[in-house]
Amino acid sequence: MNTQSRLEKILASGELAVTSECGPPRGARPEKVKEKSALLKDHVDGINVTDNQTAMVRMSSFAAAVIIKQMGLDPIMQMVARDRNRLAMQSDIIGAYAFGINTMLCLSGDHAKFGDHPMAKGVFDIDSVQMINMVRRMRDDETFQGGAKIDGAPKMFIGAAANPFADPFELRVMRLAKKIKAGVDFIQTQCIFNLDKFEEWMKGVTDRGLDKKVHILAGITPMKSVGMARYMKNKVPGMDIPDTVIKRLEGVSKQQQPEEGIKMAVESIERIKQIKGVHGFHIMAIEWEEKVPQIVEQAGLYPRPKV
Amino acid sequence: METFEPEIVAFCCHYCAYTAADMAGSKRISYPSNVKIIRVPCTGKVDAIHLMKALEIGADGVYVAGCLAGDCHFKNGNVRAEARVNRVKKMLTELGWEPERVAMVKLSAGMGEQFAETARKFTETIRKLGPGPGKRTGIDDRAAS
Amino acid sequence: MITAEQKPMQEIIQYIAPYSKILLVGCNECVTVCAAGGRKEVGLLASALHLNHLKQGKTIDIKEITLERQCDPEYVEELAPYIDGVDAVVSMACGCGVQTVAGRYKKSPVFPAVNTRFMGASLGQGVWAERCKGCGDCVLGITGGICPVARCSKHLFNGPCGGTSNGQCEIGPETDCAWRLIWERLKELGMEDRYEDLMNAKDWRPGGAAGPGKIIREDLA
Amino acid sequence: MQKNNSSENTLSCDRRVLVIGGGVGGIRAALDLAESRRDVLLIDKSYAIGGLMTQLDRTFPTNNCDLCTVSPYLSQGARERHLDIKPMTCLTRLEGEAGAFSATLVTEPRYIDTEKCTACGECAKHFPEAVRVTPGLDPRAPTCMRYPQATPFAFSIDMDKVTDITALKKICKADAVLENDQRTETVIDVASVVLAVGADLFDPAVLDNYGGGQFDNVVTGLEYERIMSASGPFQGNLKRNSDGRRPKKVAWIQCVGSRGINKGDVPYCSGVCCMYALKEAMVTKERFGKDIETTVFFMDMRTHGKDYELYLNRARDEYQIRMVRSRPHSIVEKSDTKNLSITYALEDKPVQETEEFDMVVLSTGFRVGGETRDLAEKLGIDLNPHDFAATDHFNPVLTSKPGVYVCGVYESPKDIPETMVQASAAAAMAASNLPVVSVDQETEDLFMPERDITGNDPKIGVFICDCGFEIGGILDVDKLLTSVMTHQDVAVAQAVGYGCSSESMAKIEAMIVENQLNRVVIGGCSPRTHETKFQDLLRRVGLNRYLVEIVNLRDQNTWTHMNEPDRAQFKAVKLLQAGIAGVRKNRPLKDHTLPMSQNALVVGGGVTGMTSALKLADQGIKTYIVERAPALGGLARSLRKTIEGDHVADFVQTLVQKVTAHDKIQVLTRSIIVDHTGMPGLFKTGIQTGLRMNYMQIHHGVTVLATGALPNRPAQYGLGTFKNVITQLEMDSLLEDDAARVRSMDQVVMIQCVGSREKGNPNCSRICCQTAVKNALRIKKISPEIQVFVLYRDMRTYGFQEDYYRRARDLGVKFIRFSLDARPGVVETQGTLSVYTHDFILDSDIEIAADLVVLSTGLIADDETTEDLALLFHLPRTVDHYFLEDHVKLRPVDMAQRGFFLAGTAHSPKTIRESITQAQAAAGRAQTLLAKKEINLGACVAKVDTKKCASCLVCVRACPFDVPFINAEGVSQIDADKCHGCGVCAGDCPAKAIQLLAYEDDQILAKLDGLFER
Repeated sequence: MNTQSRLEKILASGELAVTSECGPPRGARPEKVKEKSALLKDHVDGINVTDNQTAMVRMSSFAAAVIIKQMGLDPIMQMVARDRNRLAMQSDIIGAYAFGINTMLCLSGDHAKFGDHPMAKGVFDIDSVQMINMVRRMRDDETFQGGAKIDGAPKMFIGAAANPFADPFELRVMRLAKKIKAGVDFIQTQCIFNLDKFEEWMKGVTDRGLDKKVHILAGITPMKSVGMARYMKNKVPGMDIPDTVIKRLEGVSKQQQPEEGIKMAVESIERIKQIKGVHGFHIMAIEWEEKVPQIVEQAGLYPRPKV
Repeated sequence: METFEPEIVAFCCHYCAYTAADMAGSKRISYPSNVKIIRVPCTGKVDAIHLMKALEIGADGVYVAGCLAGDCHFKNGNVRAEARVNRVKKMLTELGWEPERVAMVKLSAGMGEQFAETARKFTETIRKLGPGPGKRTGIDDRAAS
Repeated sequence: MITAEQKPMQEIIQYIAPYSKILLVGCNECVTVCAAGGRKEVGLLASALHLNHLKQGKTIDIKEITLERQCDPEYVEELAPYIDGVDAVVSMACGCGVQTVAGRYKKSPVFPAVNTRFMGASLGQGVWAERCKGCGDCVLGITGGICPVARCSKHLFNGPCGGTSNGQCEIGPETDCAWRLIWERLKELGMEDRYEDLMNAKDWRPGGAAGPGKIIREDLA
Repeated sequence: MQKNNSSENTLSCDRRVLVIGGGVGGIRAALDLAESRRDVLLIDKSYAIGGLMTQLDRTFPTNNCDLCTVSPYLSQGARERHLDIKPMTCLTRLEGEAGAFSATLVTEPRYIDTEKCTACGECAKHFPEAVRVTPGLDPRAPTCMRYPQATPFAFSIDMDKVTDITALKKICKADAVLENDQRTETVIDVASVVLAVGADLFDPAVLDNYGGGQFDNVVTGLEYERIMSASGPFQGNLKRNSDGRRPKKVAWIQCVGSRGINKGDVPYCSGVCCMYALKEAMVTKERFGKDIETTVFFMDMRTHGKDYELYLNRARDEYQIRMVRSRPHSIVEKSDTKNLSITYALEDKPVQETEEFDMVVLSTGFRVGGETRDLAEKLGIDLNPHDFAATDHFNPVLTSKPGVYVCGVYESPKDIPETMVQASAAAAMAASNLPVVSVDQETEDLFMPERDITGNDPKIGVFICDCGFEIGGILDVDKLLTSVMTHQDVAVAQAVGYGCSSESMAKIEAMIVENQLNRVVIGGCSPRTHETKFQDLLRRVGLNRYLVEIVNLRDQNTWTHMNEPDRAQFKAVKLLQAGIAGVRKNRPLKDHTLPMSQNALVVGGGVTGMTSALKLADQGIKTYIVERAPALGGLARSLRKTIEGDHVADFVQTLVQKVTAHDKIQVLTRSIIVDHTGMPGLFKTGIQTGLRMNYMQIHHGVTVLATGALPNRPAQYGLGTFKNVITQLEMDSLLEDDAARVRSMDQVVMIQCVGSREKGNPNCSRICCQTAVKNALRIKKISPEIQVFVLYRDMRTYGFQEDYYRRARDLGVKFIRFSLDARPGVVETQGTLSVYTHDFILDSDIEIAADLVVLSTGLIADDETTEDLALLFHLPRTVDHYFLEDHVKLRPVDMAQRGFFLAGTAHSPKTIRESITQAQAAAGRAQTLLAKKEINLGACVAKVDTKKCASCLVCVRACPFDVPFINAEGVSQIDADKCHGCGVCAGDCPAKAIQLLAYEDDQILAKLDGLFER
């Protein structure tokens, strides 16, 4: 055991872990963070706090994570390479750890072009792999990236994202390997709709024995409507949504679509549970956090084990 | 006030448009005498600067007349010319001048009637726009550059 | 090659509004090749400025000259005979050229007429694409000859992000994913295994992080 | 057919072709021969060459001024080094045989030394009676030469009328009068003879009912031409002979002396009168006032030439020319007004009408004159019943005597384009008896060495043509000259009349020399047609040919702004200013040349293509025939008999055998053209050939387009629905294959103009009337009992086809006219066909039961093929998809795109005989180009200023022909011999390092400056 992370403990116990996420508000409204995370209470082992997701300015993930931590819950602080150089990253990591935040996720970040500040200069001083490596060395070697010793090193449980669906597909397992090499502890995948392709990727992962070196949490997103499915298929980069998903949603009335979406999410979890190497689920109910407990319960992942 | 008689320059390619203009003549089809032709071997020779200079020194409108699409004697000179005309249109827009003062038309050698029709239409367009850059101010002591 | 694009006409017009005698200076190097500030563009801009002034009912005297290279003082010296006769200089060179001119002729205001864009390569007639960021520490040797700094929208050093779709970058289908290209190239070269080598965080000092770059060749200087 | 005495030919280098007759046909034939490097002697009995055409005011269908269109050819005549011209000369004897004739020529005394005569006109001024006058009604032309552009440029004296020879000699400053000039006889060796003697015009004086030549205001078509002509008796004003008033109401009477059986009439159709009457009527309205009423009395309106139907429609619809279908009975002159009343009957009205006109024009046609008959006898050639030269049925330029060829009207009545075609064909045939003069025997001695003008300030001469009334009638030339003189560097400004006439050219040359001019501006017609001519003028006086600028004052000014003379004047000033400003910047340039490919490509393997190919191959030219079909033969394969009764199949068979056996011909069937590059003289054409569609590339210098046309088959009158409704083409076969079936019929109805002369295909298909007559006669031959009805709109049996038409009528074939607004109908009831139509003579609707309805469906252009080829070769087409030749009048086989020649039905519908003629003509014209051996690429090429070049590659990428490259010095290089001269590179070069010579930026900008100079 490297860290105090609740997620690490669950995973170490061999139980399937469950995480979800909470997008911070676009304003100084701590109550919003509280409302959202309260919905997830008891049903998840960690709450991802996104970092200016889709390149829209939001409350910093550091601040929102602190609020969640102060509620007694377990935030997973996300950090993107887009907005900070290595100095800012490291100071925030120390700061967060000082508030008891012990789990984080290292990401490249969506390109600023899509956000509300397309004119912004992306920092990209280091990339997500280099970030993983930096955080690991801060923890294990107790040194800053520049080489100096840290007095009071942050012991972060380090996560990263993986998108099994982006291409080139053959690179996707290798990229995972690279992140493992850099020192990642757990992986949350992109939302999985194309289960066949995910299985193929997982086979690549297990064939190389990578599932032994990292915990993989499968990304699950319930579709609210067929419109959302279409939007994700056509507009969100790196998404793989088979036509069968859209057809199935089209097959039911508009009122029934949310329920059908949840049903589909639960079915996915059931199927993914059978896949070797999957150690948990990351449920991203986008602006629909209230449904997470229902999915967790219906998927037989409730109650959460105590660690 | 006198009616405004625009002065128009037409750069015509030897093989198509210039021949079409001759054809209009031999058929005695009249078109406004405002249009004066400068012959070029191919409209691909017509540079953006020729159009700009024409406007600068007194033309109220300038057009480039080449072969029909796909019929250019030199393969694609007319396509190049059209691109340059479009660039000049853009520049004129940026400068606050009417982009309609320049135009590209495409004619085959036999299209005498169409040549005349084009000349008439373009002259009318320019007549409506009024005097061009070189005419507005009546500056004549401008130093040559 | 340094690429540039002409500035919006109104910006140039604003710059020169107070002046009536302009020296318009082109450059026969990069900006000629990228059709932004060569002899031809100098002529066009001069004509455009005349058209603008005619609209205002004013006159403007423009002297056109195109230097072999505006970023070399010896060539810039060729402007000396004309400089006293003008109120302002408009340079159609890249930023390097503008500054060389401005540095030499301190009494004349010097205005840029082009926006310097990037170091690029020609993809064919009229198309240029960014190829180098001048990072000062070239990695092309290990990335199959495709630069992740200049060509990946996020300057990623360790492979493609999750936004790639159909082999294109998430910023748009007109941009190739640099890492897809690198990967394909490495495969062609039989160097796939190199991909899993971790590339460490880059030292940005040679590329400008250490302040304005300067090269001094002692054998030549 | 012709003997080829090659062994003897090599011995006689001075053996040449004798062309008899200096009209346009003779000139064309002589020029073709000379251009293809054969020595030729052109003789004409008159004192100047030019023939009939030079007397015409304008020619249809372009309504151009004739003098302007023909004059380039005439002065070309004086220039060609292989061509000698002997006016006032006749042939008196011809002995020997083809390839080795001996011709005896007699030249009448001119009493003027043509070398010395400057045509100053002093002699004519003082002794008008002794100088030969213009024929026709002309009492005294403005100059006493036959027309202003006379060749040779000299007077001639009628010695019988000279009273005081000493005075005459004294008046001649040039000492050109040869008092003791003698009639001379010469004997020359001749390989072949081309007869281009034309024909006389019918003299209507014999027609008492039309005034017997006594009425002042009744004139012939030619006299009317002279009246309108700028060089005519009224200086181009339309006036009545009786009182000099402008007529308000003019009538034309067609077929005067033609198509008749009356006293003095000839039975054939003269073929040109309908068109010239329409032209005269249109020009009358155009030039002398829209208010002039014009009426044409006609029997059948015969506008069967290419696009002539459109001309007819324009005459009727746009010019409101009234057409009356009637042959007037008589003309009576009013004694007081000298007006004329015409009495005529309309076909559907029983009573005669009488109408008064100010002036009547008799459209008289062609006659063979007595002199021509004598000449034929001397030559020993057979004549046809009408005294025209009898010719081969499949090859109209062959007379009965080997080595003697005929072209133009003397073969049969025809218009100028057809004459031009036949002239080129006759020349091509005549050339086959001769060896080609090799290039190295020639020297470039035509032009003076060039004067070096470097460092000289521009000294410009401006010469303005009045072009008769074409320019001078609209513009005030004197005012123009005054304004021109104010311009800097202009040293001379002069009016030069017809600038392109030899007289004016000589004058310009003299002024250039005298004033040491180094730049010239010509204000005249289009540089497209006349630039070369004036460039040559400069070369003759030692100036580089690029130092001239042609200002288009006619085609693009006076012709289009004729109704706004003030504006035309203003525009002329501007255009001249531009010309002067431009020429000031012109520099001497060097032309570039390349050796030419001596191969020919013939596209299309029908009769036309095969004929052309044979003609070319016989001259040693490697010829490729590319044919889309699996076999040669084309449309003629489905044709059985000609109107003359010849079997087409036998003819085609022989032709195919000859072509296939010829070692210089490569036949490529099942082949299509897929790509094409290069330039005239050096083409590269890619084809896919054979069943496997293998690709091959042909290198050739010339291309003959002989792609033919398609038989039309519109779904009209039950064609395709009713079994017994067939086309004439099917009838042709039926007549050959199933005479028994034909014999069993009682009534056959033919319908003309099916799918022609109406919307969708407005032109006449030309061949159908003669086809219908042919087939009607064949039916009658099978059984005279069969009733044949021909429903027609106008019977267009032009020329000698009229004989067959008359024979058909004599045999009882019924010709019933219909009009488009009452067109016939065909119905089938219980298997029986009936045809309904309106009979104008009976003025009632009639019904004819028919065993067979035969539709004259004619031809339509092969749109798909001509479109494909037009795209590949960049060739223009007519609106109805035939290829469009360079000049419909004077260059009917040349395409505007040099190196392309057009023949057969790809040009327009025509008979097999006419196609063959055009095929030979195309081959002949192609040879004139190949004979040049090298291509002059001109000087209009891109030039790189290497000091400015930024090596940016823009030119390399922009060039449509991949010519520029970056050379070892690291700068762009554009090889002049590869550059096509489009200037795209110059337009794109961001460093302004490339200039297109002759169109440099400073030249274009100077022209702009000139335009806006105030």
